[in-house]
Parts: sequence; structure tokens; C-alpha cells
Amino acid sequence: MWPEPCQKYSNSALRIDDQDTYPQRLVGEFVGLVVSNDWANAEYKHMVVRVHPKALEAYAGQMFHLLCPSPDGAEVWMRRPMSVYRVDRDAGCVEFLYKTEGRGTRGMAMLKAGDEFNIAGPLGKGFSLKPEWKNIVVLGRGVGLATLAPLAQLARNSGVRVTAILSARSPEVLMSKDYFESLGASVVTVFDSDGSSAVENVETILEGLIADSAADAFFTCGSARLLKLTQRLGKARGVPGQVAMEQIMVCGFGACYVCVRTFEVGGVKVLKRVCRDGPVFNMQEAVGW
Amino acid sequence: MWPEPCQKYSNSALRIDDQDTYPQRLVGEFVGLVVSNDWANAEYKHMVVRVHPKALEAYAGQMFHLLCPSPDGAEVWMRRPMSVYRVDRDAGCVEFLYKTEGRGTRGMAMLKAGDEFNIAGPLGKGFSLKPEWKNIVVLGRGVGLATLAPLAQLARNSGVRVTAILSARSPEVLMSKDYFESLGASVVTVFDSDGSSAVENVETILEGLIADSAADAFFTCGSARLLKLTQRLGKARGVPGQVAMEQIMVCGFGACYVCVRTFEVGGVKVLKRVCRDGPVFNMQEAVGW
Amino acid sequence: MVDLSVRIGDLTLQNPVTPASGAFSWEYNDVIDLNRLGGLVAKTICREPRLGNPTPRMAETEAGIIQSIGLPGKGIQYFLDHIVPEYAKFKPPLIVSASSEDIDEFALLASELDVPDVDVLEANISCPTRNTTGGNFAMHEEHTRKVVAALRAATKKPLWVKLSPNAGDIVSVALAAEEGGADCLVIANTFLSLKIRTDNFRPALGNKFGGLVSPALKPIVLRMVYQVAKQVKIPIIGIGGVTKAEDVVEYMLAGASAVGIGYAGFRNPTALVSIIDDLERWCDERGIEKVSDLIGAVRDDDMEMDTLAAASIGV
Amino acid sequence: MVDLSVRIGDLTLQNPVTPASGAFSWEYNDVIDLNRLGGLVAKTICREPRLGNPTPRMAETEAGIIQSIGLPGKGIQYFLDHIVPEYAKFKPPLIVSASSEDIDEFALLASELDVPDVDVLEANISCPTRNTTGGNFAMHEEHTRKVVAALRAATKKPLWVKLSPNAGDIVSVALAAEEGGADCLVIANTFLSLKIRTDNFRPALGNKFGGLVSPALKPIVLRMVYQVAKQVKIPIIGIGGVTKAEDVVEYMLAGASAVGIGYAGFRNPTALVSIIDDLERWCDERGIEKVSDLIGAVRDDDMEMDTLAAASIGV
Ligand SMILES: Cc1cc2nc3c(=O)[nH]c(=O)nc-3n(C[C@H](O)[C@H](O)[C@H](O)COP(=O)(O)OP(=O)(O)OC[C@H]3O[C@@H](n4cnc5c(N)ncnc54)[C@H](O)[C@@H]3O)c2cc1C
Ligand SMILES: Cc1cc2nc3c(=O)[nH]c(=O)nc-3n(C[C@H](O)[C@H](O)[C@H](O)COP(=O)(O)OP(=O)(O)OC[C@H]3O[C@@H](n4cnc5c(N)ncnc54)[C@H](O)[C@@H]3O)c2cc1C
Ligand SMILES: Cc1cc2nc3c(=O)[nH]c(=O)nc-3n(C[C@H](O)[C@H](O)[C@H](O)COP(=O)(O)O)c2cc1C
Ligand SMILES: Cc1cc2nc3c(=O)[nH]c(=O)nc-3n(C[C@H](O)[C@H](O)[C@H](O)COP(=O)(O)O)c2cc1C
Ligand code: FES
Ligand code: FES
Repeated sequence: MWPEPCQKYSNSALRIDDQDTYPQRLVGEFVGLVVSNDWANAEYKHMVVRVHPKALEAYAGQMFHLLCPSPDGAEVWMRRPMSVYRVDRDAGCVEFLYKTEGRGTRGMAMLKAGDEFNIAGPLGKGFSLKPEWKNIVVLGRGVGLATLAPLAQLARNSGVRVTAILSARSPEVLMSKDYFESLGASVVTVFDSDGSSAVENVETILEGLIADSAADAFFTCGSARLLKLTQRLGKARGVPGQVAMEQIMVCGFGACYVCVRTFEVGGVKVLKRVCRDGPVFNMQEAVGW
Repeated sequence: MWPEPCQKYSNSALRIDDQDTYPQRLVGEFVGLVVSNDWANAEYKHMVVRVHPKALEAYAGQMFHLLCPSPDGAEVWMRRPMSVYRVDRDAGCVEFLYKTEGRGTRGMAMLKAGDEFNIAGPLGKGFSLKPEWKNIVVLGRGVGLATLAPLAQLARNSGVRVTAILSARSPEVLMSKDYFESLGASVVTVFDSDGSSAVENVETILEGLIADSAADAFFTCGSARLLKLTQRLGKARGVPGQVAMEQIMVCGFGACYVCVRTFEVGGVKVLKRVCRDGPVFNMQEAVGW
Repeated sequence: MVDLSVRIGDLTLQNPVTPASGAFSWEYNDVIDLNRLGGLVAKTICREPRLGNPTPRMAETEAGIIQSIGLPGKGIQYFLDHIVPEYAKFKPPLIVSASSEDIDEFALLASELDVPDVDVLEANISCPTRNTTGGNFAMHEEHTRKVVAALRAATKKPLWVKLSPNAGDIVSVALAAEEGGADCLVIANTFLSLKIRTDNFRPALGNKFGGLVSPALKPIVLRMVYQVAKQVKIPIIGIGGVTKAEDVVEYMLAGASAVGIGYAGFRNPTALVSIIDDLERWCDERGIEKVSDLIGAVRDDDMEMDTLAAASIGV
Repeated sequence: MVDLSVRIGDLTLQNPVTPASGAFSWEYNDVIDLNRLGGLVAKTICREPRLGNPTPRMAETEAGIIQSIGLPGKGIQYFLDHIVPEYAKFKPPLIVSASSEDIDEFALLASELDVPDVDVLEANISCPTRNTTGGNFAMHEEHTRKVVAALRAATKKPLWVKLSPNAGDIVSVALAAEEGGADCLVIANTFLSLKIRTDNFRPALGNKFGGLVSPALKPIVLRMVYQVAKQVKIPIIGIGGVTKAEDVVEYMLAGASAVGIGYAGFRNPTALVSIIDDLERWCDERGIEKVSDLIGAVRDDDMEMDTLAAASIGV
């Protein structure tokens, strides 16, 4: 009689110091080590994970697919996609800013410094800056800020000026203002609590930026209202733009076609995959959120 | 829209200080708190769990059915039966002595002081001492010692003298000798390593005890060889006996008939349930281990 | 407070939560108050004494267990003399599950069970582990119609018929049972399965095949309940993977009038009672006055969907 | 070192581990070296362009997922022009899965796929989510025989036929496929399922029904592979719930010559390669020289069992 197997899942994910036996790979399955996992506010946590150097090749708008531990003893069966909030090459870390929602993110929220965390990525097509864009406007709300933050970093590295319009329910739950400012962005905050986040008001702000030639392109994520506004205004004023979209994902590699959204390309409606054709898309092609 | 459920399993198990809303119950589902969970030797651990007072009604030979946590992220789907090793009424604790085998016991081995542990019981029919038995012989090996230990306590409380023959591979892995001695038992140890555990040698010891009128009844658990020996000798010399049996269990209440073993009663072969008709059976009726 | 009662034909259950046959006995009164349950369901009995299948009778799998018990029991006379009286001590109706491979014997058994303390006859025509090929009446609509008609003629008790998830066309089998005279359909028994040990290359169960029991299977059985509920007029009891109050709700939305629970009671002996408590709270929190309003209340007529994709499949 | 190669008819796979159709594409080369795999299996293609089913296309369940994609794709011409060349960059044989609801169209598609870079035609006659009732050829032996015969006549490629676990009598369907001219049976596709959300009473998937995918189902599919392997002469590929090397061994013991893997690759993108590595180690540790020796090697002829209980069921 031979011993019964112990491991439920076979796994050869790359640990921090592993030699990569398939160096051509663009995407890795990594076992990282949690460095910190602290509350950013009452709903969001900020996680720093030390990983194999390969994972640090992630760029703005890309995501990782996370194998979340169980929050309740029962297995979490599917990975959860999460944008890269920040890559810290010096520390060898990737960072996530995430909202605790359902079982996956609640399990993720339980991880402590030193715990292992299996993450696959970087996945998807991120943001791209055209050379002619010197001033961009970034509009984000909620989870969207996590996705947009690395764009501010990318812009700084490319010498592009950023105006960040950060929307939130109230000043207490606003996130990432300091981070955007530290990256040199001019930050405008708008809130539901004082009415400043209303579409009309944001529209006025955007009109002002266009008038000041400070809006060569719009970038948005996390709000259907902001997407509609920037689409409409961008179309009317000839401002191009990009939007990062979400959809439930399975494979993350473009194989399963679970993560599709509808787009209109040259008058024809088509489905594109958030995980591979996106998550960042041409704003004018997006049909709904 | 209403909130999605969070709890995978509904649960109203009794916590330590809970009021029992169904006081007639003989068996409880308890959420205990682990007090300690230490290695007894390289393979066995000794766990102390503080529980609701109802659980302390367990007596010698009875078991609990344990909902083991996961050792590997994947759920452990069935409970695992474990004999009560000791009940400490003063401390409000039940204790287990267990071998780390497969996924269930490996998950159990990971529990730390302060962790919750869901245990159901006490279950089954334990050992019984007839008033005419003044000197009993207890023969155990491996896991069997866990089951037999409370019998020594019961005997002491009833003023019955115990000779405990403890069998093990080698002196290093012998367990519970001190515990049996602290309960006033005369302990005889036999080992594979020096050949003393051989059937012929144990038989000689038993013959000696019978000759000394120190063997009014045999009790055994954990070894097919010791069972066969005591059955044969018991039959030949008119010494009655009891054996505690194991079988894979599902319900623990006598409902599912998963845990059956074969017995011969009055010349007829019958199946009995380890969880309800046992785990302690008339030694002479047992057919094989 | 919500009215938890449901009607199954002429019978009223105080709540829709019942145990599943074979996973329950009066002995559970040791741990829960049986008077709280919607019904009491006895383990399937056969007319003649049976020892059942060889051990081991259970093996754990990836996500659940396979089991093969083989309907052991001491026969009809012992059952009437010793087991029915045990159940009679409790208030909820007694549902007696019975089985036979022979239609005439089955009908005889049904008539022998037509006694006052038995409230319902549940015909188990779907036990996958009764014989090694797993065949049973409920695999075929013709066999189902025949055996149900014979049972209908043999008893005046409400006749519930337990179907098999191994049947390819559950709707046809369900319609056959309804035509045969069933008062209620119990959907479903276990999934015929096999586990082979990689340490010794042998089947893990003494009987080789076993029935898979796992919360993972709920979406399959729920689909069957939904499909059958759209076609039959008689009530349905959904069985398979219920572990929490929301699962009861889900089965009722799909068209079940009540549920049966096996596995969850193994995992948590107090599960049935806590699921009843949770169901009451769930309804109260949402202002649902009668749990029976949930039956068949799935909103499948106004699906919201991505319009383009919807167009592509002609919805 | 063990010889991991297996033969499927005239085709040799370097090892028995292949991806499952729909759960894989050449794009996985981003994360694993596709040249390590036993075969490359393309997502099922249809002749005409299709957008597929409405979203959401996946929902998590108790132990796994249900999914309903609806076979989206850009049609045969795009496939031949753009996708086949992507796969052609790699060494392992290309298995192309194809589907149609119409036998003539299916045969036409088969003939169009009879091109050099395609090594095998896998006929997906079992997609449960292609239309809302879940019906498909593989539910019925007659339909299976007909469609397989038509495909057989239309292509000279090895013809693999993917069966449905929703069929009641998998053995008859398998025999029909063999008679129709299949060179290999792929067992099985997904289980037709439903999830209803208790927060809004709506089906969780845009297409209502979906296919259940879960390691929990392995014992059911394994039983089907075992039953079919006892009856047919052609090789079998087992698909369902493989997550580790021991699962490959278990399927091979039951009679499969190779396996397909979907879910495990979602959970661990590197799973297929590590399963191949583990399988090699597993065999080497046990001195197994050829993995193909495991095919059908289950020890079911000398079952050790409790003799009394065995007697009771006449074994
Ligand atoms: C490309 C991409 C990037 C993302 N980046 C971030 C991020 O940086 N920070 C962050 O907090 N969240 C992000 N999300 C959303 C995140 O994936 C979901 O919140 C998460 O999967 C929810 O998992 P859960 O188990 O906690 O909740 P579940 O119980 O699975 O679901 C809770 C709710 O979230 C919805 N949901 C589930 N999965 C997704 C999904 N993949 N996309 C959108 N909604 C979903 C469900 O429909 C449900 O309403 C991103 C999603 C995508 C697709
Ligand atoms: C009444 C009773 C009392 C017991 N008391 C103790 C005790 O005090 N201490 C102790 O260490 N063990 C005891 N056992 C055995 C214990 O239940 C098993 O070791 C345990 O269930 C194994 O679980 P696992 O997940 O670690 O291993 P698994 O991976 O489930 O199995 C490992 C091995 O143990 C066997 N096994 C699994 N379940 C049982 C079972 N219920 N009975 C016997 N063998 C089993 C399996 O066939 C396998 O060979 C008792 C068993 C019974 C029935
Ligand atoms: C150990 C065991 C024994 C069973 N015995 C019977 C039986 O005797 N008769 C029957 O109709 N079903 C029997 N079943 C099936 C259950 O009644 C039920 O259909 C199945 O367990 C699915 O429900 P669950 O997912 O809630 O466990 C048995 C199930 C188990 C686990
Ligand atoms: C997202 C998804 C898409 C699938 N698409 C197809 C498909 O196009 N054609 C097909 O034959 N099977 C398809 N399947 C079924 C798989 O090929 C496989 O039969 C099933 O997932 C069971 O294997 P697993 O348990 O390893 O995942 C799909 C499965 C999933 C999860
Ligand atoms: S998640 Fe599979 S294609 Fe995007
Ligand atoms: S474990 Fe169910 S009868 Fe013993």
C-alpha cells in the first residue's frame, strides 16, 4: 500500500526566491508574502505583498487574480481579480486597495503579515498614454481609485500633468487623496454629502479644465455616472478617453469568455473580454458600465 | 435587494455559557474552547477543550464527534469520532488523545489554545463494570489507550483494582503510563522492540494474573492481536470481557448504519452499530477487529 | 411573525424542513427536539430483513461523501412493532420510506404500512446502491408509472415518490409518477458514484458504487426541481445539499413546497432546528407573511440581461 | 523514469494530461509552456459567428461554479485563418472541438476542419448551455449514433465524441457513439444546473441554466468512465474534477487513457504542468514504468469485504 495523497491541489507557483523554469512567461502564478494588510477606511483595506521579481513587471491598469483564503472554513472556489494599486520595485512588492464585499475579499481581509498569498498576473491590457497628451484628467470613485492610482504614477514618470477628480460619499471615506498628491496630481474632491459630486458640478469642473487646455484625455473607473458624463463630454468636445471596466472573471487569460462586456466599434456591437482585451478600453466604445 | 447570506452552515451549537433551550437533550453539539493541544509523542497529541457543562456528563468509553478544521484550505466534510480520554469536571474540560493520521486529525492538530472547536457528544455506550468484578485487566495499544484511560478512572472510583498492560512499538512511543499509575493501576509495559509484546509473552502475563485471581474481566482496545488473545483466553478460562471497536462513522446517532461491525450473538451473525450499540461490546461476540 | 406551515396535498407540515430518509431516526431526539420538525422521515424499510452492503459504507470525497448502505433493516414486522411506536411519541407526521425491487412485494409492503400511526408512504424507487448496477424504477418513466400505479392501488395513505437524479429525463419520469397517482414528488435521491483508492487500486466502498452526497450538488437538483415544477401539478419536496435557511428559500423559489435534509444533519446535528429558526428570522426580516408564498416565486419572466448578448441567442 | 506517453487510437500523446475544451486557449502560453501538455484543445467552435449567452456567465456555488457561455466565436473562417495558426506554433497535437445543432451543418463543419494543422476533431454533442432547455444529441443514443455517423463520413481525422453526464444511460450513449464510428469518447461535459439568488429571486446567470463545474463531481464522472470502459473498445478521456496527479491515476485506473482539465487550471494557472510533474514523480516513486499500465488497472475482481455483509447481498 502506498501513502494516500495529502495535497488537494497540485501547485508549482513561484515563490519569492524561486528560479523561474519558464522564463519566457509573461504571467506568473506567485506565492507572495503579505507585508501588511491595514484598513484604509471602514470598508477598504490596503495590502502590500512581497513577490517574485517577475510580478513587479505589472503596469498601470493591469490586475492580479487572487486566490483568497476562506473566511468561514468553506473553500473559496474562484480567484478574484484586483487591480494593481502600486508596484514598489525597491521593496519588491505589489499593493492592492480593496473593498471587503463578499467571501473572497473577506477572506483576503483576514490575511496577516507573514501569511502566504497566491496571486496570478499581471493580467490584461492597462492604460496607455499617447505622446501628445500633456495634461490628463483622472476621475475615480470607490474601487476605481485603486485602478487609477498607478496611472498617476505612470503620468508622472512620463512628465504628464494630472488633475484627479476624486468622488466619494463623504470626506471621511475619501481615499488616496494624499497618494495622488504625492504623485504631483492636482486633486479636486467632490462629495455626495455636500452635493459637489453631482453630475452637473463635475461637468462644470471638466468644462473648466477643457477651457484651460488641461484635459487632453479623460480616464475613469468605478462609476457609471462618471463614465456617461465623460463619454458625452468627450464626444462633444473631442476629448479622447479610457475606462477600466469590471466583470466577473474565471480564467483571466482570455480563454473562457466569461468576462465579456458589450462595446460598439464602428457602429457594430461586439463583446470584448475584460481580462484580455481590457480591463482598460476606449471610453467611446463602452456601452454602459 | 436583500443582503446575500454569509454563513455557509447554519449553527446553533451550545457555547460554554449558553443556556440550554432543550435541557432534555442527552447529546449536545458544543462549541468548546481549546485550552491546550500538545504533542504527547511524535505521533500523538493531547487536547484539552473547555466546554458547556452538559458535555462533562461523558463517561468511560463514550466518544465525541469532532468537526475538524481544514489542514489545507479545503473543507473537511465529515466529523471524526474520538474517545473521551479524560473528563476534568473541576476545570470544565474534556480531553482527547489522538493520533495525527489524515486530513481531519491533521486539521485538529493545528488548533491552538483559545480556538473554537465544535464537538458533538457524548455518544455511544461505554464500559460497564459489574459489581462482582474486583480486579480487572486492561490491555491497550496505540489509540486504544485513549479509549481505555477513563476506564481506569471509573475503576478507581468504584474501588476496582486495575492491572494495565500497555503495549507499544518501543519505550519512546509508550503513552499514558504515568496517567494509569496516577490512577492507581499496576502497569505492565510490553514492547515490540524487546519482543515482550509478543502474544505468547502477554499470554503468560495474563495466565499469571488469572492464577492470582487478578483478572475478573478483560478490557481491550486498539489491537486485533490482543483482542484475539483475550477472546481465546477469556473463553477458555471463563473470563468475561469488553472491547471497544472502531469503524468509519457518519451520523453518530444510530441513524445511518454506516458504522456497522459483525458480531456473533447466540450463534447468529448480526451487524451492530459502533456509534450506538457500541463502541464498547461484549468481547466474546466480536468477530474480528 | 411568519406562518411557516406548508401543505403537501391534504397534509399540513408545521414548517417546510424535514429530514431525508436514511439520514435520520427517532434517536436524533437525543440532540434536537423532534417536535420542532416539519415531519419525521423513517429510514427506507424493506419487507424482508436485510443486512445491507459490505463495509466500508462511506468514504470521503473531494467535497462530500459517497455512501452505500444497502437498506439494512429487520423487516416489516419489526418495523411495525418496534420502530413505528418510537416515532409515534412525537407530534410531526410520520413519513415512512419503503422499497422493493418487485412490484407485487412493494404493493404488499404498501398495504402492510397502511396503519394509523403512519401518515405518509414515501416510495423509494431510486436507491442507487440497492444493487451493484444502480438500476432502479425511477430511471425509466414506464417502470415508474407501473410501480406508482401499483402502490396507489395498495394504500390509501398519501403517496410520495422519491425520484432519481441519475435519470436522464427527470421531467418525463416525474410526469409518469404523477400519472401513476403520486401525491407528491421527492427530488432527489443520491448520485451514483465511484471512488478508487490510489494507494491500493481498489474501490473505496465495500459495495464498489455509492451515492454521492454533497452540498456541491444542490444546483443540479435545484434545476431538476425547477424543471419538474413547471410541468406537474402535485407538490415537490426538494432534497440535496440544503445546509442553511437560504437553501430552503432557493428550493421553494424553484417550486418546492418543502425540503429534506441529510448531510447538514451529519455535519451539525442541530442543523435542522437552527435552519428552521433561521428561516423564520429570514422571513420576518423581509416581511414575508407566509413561507408558502415563496413556492415557485422565482422571477424568471423578466430576466435583466445584457441586451446584445441576449439578442444573440434570440431571447 | 516512467514513460508517460499514451496512445489514443493512432495518435500518441506525450502524457495523459490535456486541457478541457472551453477552459483553455493558446493564450495560456503566457503562463505555462504549452509544449509540456499532452494535447492542445481549442474552445468549441461553431460554423457561424455567435456572441454567446447573456452575462453574468458565471456564478460561484457551494463547491464550484456554474457557467453558461453559449459557445461564442467568430465562425469557421476566422478560426482557420487566425486561431489554428496560433496553436500550430506548438508541438502537441491540436484537438479542435466543434458543435452544431444541425447534423448537416455539423458534417459540413467537420469537413471544413479536415485541414493539416488540425489533428483531431472533438465533437461536442453535449453542451448543456447551448440552448435554454439544455437538450443535446448526447442525451439520446439514437441522436448520438446519427450525428456521429454523419461526422464520421465527413472527416478522415480521428473523431472524438464528448458525452453528457446528464444522460440517464451513459453506457448506451457511449455504445451508440462507438457504433457511429467514434475513435475515442470524452467523458464528460458539465452538469445542467440552476442557481437562484435569494436576494432578488432571480436566476444567477443571464442564461438561467448553467453547467456545474466542481471537483465534487469527480466521483460521478469516474463512475461513468468505469461503466463505459467495461463496455466499449475505444479509448476514453476522463474529464471532471481533476485537480491533482492522483486524480489522473484514479481516472486511468477506472479505464481512461487520458484526462482533460478545466477547473484546476482556473484555480491554479500552472496546474496542468505541475500535475504532469507530480504524475511523473508519483509513478517513479512506485516503480511504474509505463503510465499506460494504469489504464483499467482497478482491482475490482478481488474485493476484500466484510464477509457477512457481503453474503447478505449475494456477492
Ligand atoms: C479588472 C478588475 C479589477 C478590479 N480591481 C479591484 C480593486 O482594485 N479593488 C477592489 O476592491 N475591487 C476590484 N475589483 C472588483 C473585485 O474583483 C470584486 O469586488 C471581488 O471579486 C468581489 O469578491 P467577493 O468574494 O468579495 O464578493 P462576491 O461575493 O463574489 O461578490 C460581491 C459582489 O461583487 C460583485 N462581483 C464579484 N466579482 C466581481 C468582479 N470580478 N468584478 C466586479 N464585480 C464583481 C458580485 O456580483 C457581487 O455583487 C476589480 C474587478 C475587476 C474585474
Ligand atoms: C469510537 C471511536 C473512538 C476513537 N477514538 C480515537 C481516539 O481516542 N484517538 C484516536 O487517535 N483515534 C480514535 N479513533 C479513530 C479516529 O476516529 C480516526 O483516526 C480518525 O477518524 C481519522 O481521521 P483522519 O481524517 O485523520 O484520517 P482519514 O484520512 O479519514 O483516515 C486515515 C485512516 O484512518 C481510517 N479511519 C478513518 N476514520 C476512521 C474511524 N472512524 N475509525 C477508524 N478508522 C478510521 C481510514 O480508513 C484511514 O485508513 C476512534 C474511532 C472510533 C470509531
Ligand atoms: C448515509 C445515508 C443513507 C441514506 N439512506 C437513504 C435511504 O434509506 N432511503 C432514501 O430514500 N434515501 C437515502 N439517502 C439519501 C438521502 O435521503 C438524501 O436524498 C440525500 O442524502 C441527499 O440529501 P442531502 O444532500 O441533504 O444529504 C441516504 C443518504 C445518506 C447520506
Ligand atoms: C468556462 C467554461 C467553458 C467551457 N466551455 C466548453 C466548451 O466550449 N466546449 C466543451 O466541450 N466543454 C466546455 N466546458 C466543459 C469543460 O470542457 C469540462 O468538460 C468541464 O469543465 C469539466 O472539467 P473540470 O471539472 O476539469 O472543469 C467548459 C467549462 C467551463 C468551466
Ligand atoms: S476571464 Fe476568462 S476570458 Fe476573461
Ligand atoms: S454512524 Fe450512523 S449509525 Fe453509526
